[in-house]
Amino acid sequence: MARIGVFICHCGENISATVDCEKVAGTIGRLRHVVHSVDYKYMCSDPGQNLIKEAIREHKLSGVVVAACSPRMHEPTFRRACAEAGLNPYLCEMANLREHCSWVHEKNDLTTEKAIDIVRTLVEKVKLNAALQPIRVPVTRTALVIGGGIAGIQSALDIANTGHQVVMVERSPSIGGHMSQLSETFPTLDCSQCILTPRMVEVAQHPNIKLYTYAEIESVEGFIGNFKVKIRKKAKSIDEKLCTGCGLCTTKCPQKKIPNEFEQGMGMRPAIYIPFPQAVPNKPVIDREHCTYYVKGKCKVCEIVCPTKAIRFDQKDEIIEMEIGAIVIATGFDIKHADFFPEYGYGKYKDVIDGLQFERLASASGPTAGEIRRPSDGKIPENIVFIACAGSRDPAKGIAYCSKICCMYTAKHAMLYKHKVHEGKAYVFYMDIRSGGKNYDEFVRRAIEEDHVNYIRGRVSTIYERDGRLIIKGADTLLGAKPVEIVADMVVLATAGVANAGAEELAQKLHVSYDTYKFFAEAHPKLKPVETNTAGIFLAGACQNPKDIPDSVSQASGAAVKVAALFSQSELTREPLVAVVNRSAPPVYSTCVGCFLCQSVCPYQAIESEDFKTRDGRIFKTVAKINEGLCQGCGTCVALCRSKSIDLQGYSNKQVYAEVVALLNEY
Amino acid sequence: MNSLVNRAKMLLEEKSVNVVIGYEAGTGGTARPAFISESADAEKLIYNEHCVHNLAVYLSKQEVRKMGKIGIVAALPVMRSILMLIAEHQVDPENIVIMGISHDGSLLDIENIQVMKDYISKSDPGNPERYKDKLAELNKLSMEERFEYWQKELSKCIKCYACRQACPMCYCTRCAVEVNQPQWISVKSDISGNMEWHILRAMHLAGRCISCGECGRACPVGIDCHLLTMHLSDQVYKYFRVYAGLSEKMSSVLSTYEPNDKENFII
Amino acid sequence: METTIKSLRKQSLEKLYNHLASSQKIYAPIVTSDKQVEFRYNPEFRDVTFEHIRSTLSVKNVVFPKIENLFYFTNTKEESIIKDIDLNIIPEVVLWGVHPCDSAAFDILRSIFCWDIKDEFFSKRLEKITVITLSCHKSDEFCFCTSVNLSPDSVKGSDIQLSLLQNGDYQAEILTEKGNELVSQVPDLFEQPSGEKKVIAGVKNKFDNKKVTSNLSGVFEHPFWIRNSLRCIGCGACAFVCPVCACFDIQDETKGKDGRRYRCWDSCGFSLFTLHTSGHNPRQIQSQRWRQRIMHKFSYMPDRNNALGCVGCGRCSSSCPVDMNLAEQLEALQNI
Amino acid sequence: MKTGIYPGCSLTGSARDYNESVFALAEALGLNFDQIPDWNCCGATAAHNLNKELSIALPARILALAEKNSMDEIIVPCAACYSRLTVTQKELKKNPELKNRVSEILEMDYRGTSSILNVIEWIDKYVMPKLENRITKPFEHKVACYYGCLLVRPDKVLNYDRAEDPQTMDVVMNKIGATTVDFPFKTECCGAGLSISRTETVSRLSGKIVEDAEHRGAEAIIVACPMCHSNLDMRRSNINKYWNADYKLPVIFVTQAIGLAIGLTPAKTGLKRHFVDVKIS
Amino acid sequence: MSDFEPKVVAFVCNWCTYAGADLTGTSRIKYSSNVKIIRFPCTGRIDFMLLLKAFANGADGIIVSGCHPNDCHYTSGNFHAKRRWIIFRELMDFMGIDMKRITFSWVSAAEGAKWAEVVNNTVMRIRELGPYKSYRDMVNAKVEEEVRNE
Repeated sequence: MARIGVFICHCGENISATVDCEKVAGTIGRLRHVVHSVDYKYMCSDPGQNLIKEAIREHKLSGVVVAACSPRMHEPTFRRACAEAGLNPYLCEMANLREHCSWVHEKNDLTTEKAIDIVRTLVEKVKLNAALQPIRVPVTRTALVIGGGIAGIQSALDIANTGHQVVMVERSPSIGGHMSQLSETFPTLDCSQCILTPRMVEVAQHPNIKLYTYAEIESVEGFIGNFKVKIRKKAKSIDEKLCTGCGLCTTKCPQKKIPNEFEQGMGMRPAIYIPFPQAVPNKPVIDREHCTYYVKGKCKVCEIVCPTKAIRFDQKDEIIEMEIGAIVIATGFDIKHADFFPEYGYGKYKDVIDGLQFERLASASGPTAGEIRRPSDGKIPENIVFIACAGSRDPAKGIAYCSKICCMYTAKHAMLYKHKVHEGKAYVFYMDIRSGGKNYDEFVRRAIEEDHVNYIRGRVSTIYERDGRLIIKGADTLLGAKPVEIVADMVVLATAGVANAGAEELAQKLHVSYDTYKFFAEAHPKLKPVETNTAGIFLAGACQNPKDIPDSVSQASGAAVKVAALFSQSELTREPLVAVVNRSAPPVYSTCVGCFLCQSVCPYQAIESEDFKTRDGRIFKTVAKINEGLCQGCGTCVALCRSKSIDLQGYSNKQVYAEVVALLNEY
Repeated sequence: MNSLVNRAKMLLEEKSVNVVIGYEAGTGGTARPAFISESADAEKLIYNEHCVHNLAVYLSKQEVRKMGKIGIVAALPVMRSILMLIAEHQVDPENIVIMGISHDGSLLDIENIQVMKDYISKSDPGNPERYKDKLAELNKLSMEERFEYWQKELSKCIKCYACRQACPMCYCTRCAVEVNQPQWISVKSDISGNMEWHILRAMHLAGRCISCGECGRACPVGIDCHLLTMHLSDQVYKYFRVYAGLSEKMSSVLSTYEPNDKENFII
Repeated sequence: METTIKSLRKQSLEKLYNHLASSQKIYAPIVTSDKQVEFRYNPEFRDVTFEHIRSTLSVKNVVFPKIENLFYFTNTKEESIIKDIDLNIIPEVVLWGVHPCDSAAFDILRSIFCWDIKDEFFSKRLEKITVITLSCHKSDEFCFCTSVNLSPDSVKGSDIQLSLLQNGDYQAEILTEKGNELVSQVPDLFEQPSGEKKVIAGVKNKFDNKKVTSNLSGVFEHPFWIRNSLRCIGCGACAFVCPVCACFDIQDETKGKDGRRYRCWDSCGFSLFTLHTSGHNPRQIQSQRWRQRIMHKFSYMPDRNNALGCVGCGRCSSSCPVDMNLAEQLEALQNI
Repeated sequence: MKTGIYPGCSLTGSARDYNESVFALAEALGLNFDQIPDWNCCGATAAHNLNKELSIALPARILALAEKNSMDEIIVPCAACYSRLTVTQKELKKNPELKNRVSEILEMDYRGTSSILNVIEWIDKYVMPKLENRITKPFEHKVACYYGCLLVRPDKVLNYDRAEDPQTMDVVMNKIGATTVDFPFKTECCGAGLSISRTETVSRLSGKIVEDAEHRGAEAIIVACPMCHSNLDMRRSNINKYWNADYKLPVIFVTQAIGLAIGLTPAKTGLKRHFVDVKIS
Repeated sequence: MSDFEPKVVAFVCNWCTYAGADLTGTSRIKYSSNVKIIRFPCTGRIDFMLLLKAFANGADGIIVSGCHPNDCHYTSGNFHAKRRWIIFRELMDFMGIDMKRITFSWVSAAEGAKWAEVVNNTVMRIRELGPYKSYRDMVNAKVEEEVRNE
């Protein structure tokens, strides 16, 4: 038999000014199962809370309704109070008499009647409340960081520095990502590698970080705090323990004509190679696609020259399994390549290049040792044209968004060019200049005013070559869309930043959602920009959308804090307000009939399946099962379930039904 | 229909199925579902205009499941039901052999699900012509008149649940009306209880009903309850451009969404 | 009392009907727009049918309504106050044009509702009815009254039985005091018998129910049940249209502090019917429920109520969505 | 498989040379097709500025006629006609109401079943396969392929070749032995219909095209559109006057070039009708 | 119908509309007291049967309100709800149940004023429509033979 205690709060005058609290307490006191009903000035005050605690003990209350302010305000307060008095906190409900009644209505009988209705409704609900226990999920305090770019590096270091273990997986032979390719960085023009390489080394040497380069994610199972991850360590064909990274093999390799990825194809590399001088780890890998031995079956020069006999032609891919508590995705972005713009002749004219290629040209460690020389004939361009929004903000080309970083790096490129080629002319075709950010607009102004970069507001219709020079046809919209034609020696396209190849596949492995452009989707555009929909998986850097370095780094640290918070306890406790699929004695086991439509409504992949087997092991029934580690308690599955086999703790069918009836009937 | 009989014989003899679900002659020249497990009895099988029952309803019965491999005589509605049952994990395609019947009553050669889908794709997935007039007629009425109509119709309902039992998609082992905590639908068959039952049924079939019309035919007191689900089939197509039972992979309309689903009533 | 035979001219029939209809509730069959034969209270005489073979539903609802309120209650803080139903407000009803099979069902229902303690709701309703039967001059392939000790013109449970005569007039057999009392209200409508012959439908005898009953005792585990029930989809149509089926469910219904307890029709065909709270179900599959249905009517009842639980009206078979033909199966059971 | 041909006005008038080359080629290679009987104007570029229904109905009638004569496909050598017919077919496909309306207007039923081939598509499908060891005089010249606009635009509708830097005609020319120059003016505007109203503009625009082609050492400009041809060939004198230059390079229909390659005489392929003398052969 | 006080039940999600209604309170915006709120975690949780139950128990009007599209705390609950209501309304209309009596709205946690507006407009509309008698009559309709104490 339920024994309900009801506590009506005056909230000073806030409620009692319009609601007759004594009357409410009196009327409610006459309800069945209500053994105690009082009103008081400040329920949330210590004496108020004590009132509740004493009543719980004295009247052996099985449920409590506090009629006061919004539960969004004080539900935790009163539930704690109940707990302290030995009543399960989930047996306490709040009736919202302030925000939803006294503050929004005039003082009259109707208002008091409404107050009574509200309280009665909660009384009927609380009778059906269950004593719930918080959900405890063990947490493996090891983080997985996918991607070794600046974002990944930042997250990894931050997490590692909180004393937790980190596993970093990088697809290419070295960490560093796009940032390691950059020459100088806006708006300060400090050398990218100079600021990055120390961080890379730190990662390699950090006691809490285990680094896997030339490795990819094979599969991810499980849920927050309890992921089971398989990593494929691709065969580097060398024994890393023996290899000293002397690099002799790379100089002796006869196959030297492979376009260098790091140089964006503007240089060549051997088949056994170290991507770039400051690579971490600084040890070579054999590119089996191009290695003469793997292609033709003989060569092995590297093996012969290797002083430490570290070459391993027979090495196999290795699958490493590990337990992971949280995952940070930092797989970064890519830029739109290839003959995306026939009208710009990219790929057709050597001297039409993209932004990253220009970075390499401008980089002291690049193919031209930092001199701006055009690819076709090595000539220093007298005229150079930069085209911003090459693909971005262009729905016709399928990329409707702004790539965000191009305005800034184009300004930087123009500046770098002017610094290196003083008498040269630099033109920039742009739609708008988007230079929001600390010292960003000043930077652009500098390019225009001090370095006299010629900014032309308009788009380029076509580029073609004539007599070894490039003709750029465009419009100048600030001069009444007058057609302009520029003869240049080189064109740099600020091509759109796009999602990394394989992002979609990875997203599916991780069960996180992604947007139409294949960028990873955040859990909430404003308030959860770092979280994904899947608990325990976080985002860092440009894998979410194109970002510059500062943005990537700060988000990376944000992700790291989320992970650290999760790792701050060995167990994670969650509100038990989750869905449950009913279970009953054999032969029924559950009234769930296993249609699994709930699986497709669940935003959190929280619905798994459970088999029931006969003695001989034959599966005769498969029903849904909620993973309470993943369920967030939205209850959409509950409303969908035809056989009413799923219910939501805290908002059970019985409870909400009782509320509807109680709200509309006399008791 | 010899080809059907022979096919059944063959399947049973070579033990590729343990039972064939088809039709046999019923009382007074009608037809009725039949379960044939002996090749000798295959002769009983018939197919004619009386063979209207949606045999897919039997596939999810536990005693039928126990029989193992099943051959089933399947006209269009049965085929579509089977696709839905596969989509909703109620039937293992490995366990059934489909003896397809074309619209002209001849035996189809359905060696796999794909073939069946291709056949289905050739037909109009909308509500059968014979129901359209009645639907249109009701849609013409005023709201009050419709309310009147359904109250009158549903007052006849005796809650025998023939509509539910005859429906292949009503395979739940426990129906929501059998839940008594809370008692969503009152047990007695008064108008409001009946109304609630038929609303529940229609909603649960929204986007899943393949418009075979069995529920209405099964009703002993002649309530056109199939109009409810069929109306929703029309609506589902109108809003979401989907028809049920065209693929074994589809997830039902109410368990999926498009961010740009169009509505005109939410303020 | 011993039966008196009178004859009624066609015109007088209408007079009789209108006389009754004007003075009290009369429950008579009509044909609805969608070709269903339904019993209605006080319909116009011109709408009343004399040609129907069987109404969709039986008339058992007059004595055993599909919803019967048992009592009302109010929950106060301290106690629940129960308010009984005043049975005296149950009105007198004349049943008109009921066929002999349906009228025969009343006795059988009595044997169920009053076999130990008298069910006051049922018996009150029963004493309030006067039954004017109409013997059958038509039948169809579903009829089998003759196989269950009845006939198209049997007079069981009837107060006055009307039968069509070859000249189109009707013969009236006044069978009970109730009947007599009714006749005495309009004596001059009833004339001396004309000697015309009655038109009575033929109903083929399909099985020997004694044989069936004795066979049933031995076939509980027989594969017959599975084989012959696979087709059954487990709806409750047969039970709800049956004039004899008397299974009911009892429910409480509360709104706020007030509520009522009622009983309503139920069917042994439903899997829920025997489902235990534990999840165990003694009649788990349809074959067991089908067996129960036949056993109950043709084995348990003869033995417990010394009456068959069936009047051969054929409704269960005609209304079955999958043509579970009862007579056909009983025939099979007779030769099992 | 029955193939029809829709010549349209140009091929029976200003572009007879083109027409002759097409038929000559067909005859030489034993390809046959029937002219659509009772064909009418395609509405060309003018109609759709005036009246949408008209601009759809005109081509629709042509297509309906083709269907009526059970032609599974029709060759449309004129790029303008090709564009109109294709646009119409697409339009009616996605707009059933209009389709019914059009059928009413035409008093013929239109189904949209016959497929439309532009001249290059026709060449790819029928001519190329037959060229095996028919090429007696490989067309070994440096040429600039000029596509103009109507053959490739609007690309969403035609989705034939890529609108920027198309390739199909180059491929054909390479096959018959020509070397194609990298020609940025492939799809630049030639001035089109302004040819009548504003000859100046045409001279200017077409002039640039001719100039660049010549500059790149092309010996001829290859076209597949009567309009382009008339602007670059017929208007050559105006061009030269406008730029006070003396551009001599001829403008040749792709079909003519192929004709020559398989040894047809210049006369037979209509080359004699050109305004700019075609010295190469 | 001057003294008719409509009974309106509001089914709202916890994160947007419930919070929005809180804001209405903290901003002291007055609205009609005929509406009483039942709190759900998400509009996706709201079972269509509950709406019928509300009518059956004497509600004259109903409000269903949650987060704007894309703002759902659970990312997609409101999208699923939207589909459910699209279908539900069509069914109700087909059966002659008056959808003018149900207001569907998106009210965010920031739209305190909008909440007051939604409530007042709904109450005003229901006042015009009057009590939902026809539905109540259906609920109270009894079977011919049924005997009741009334």
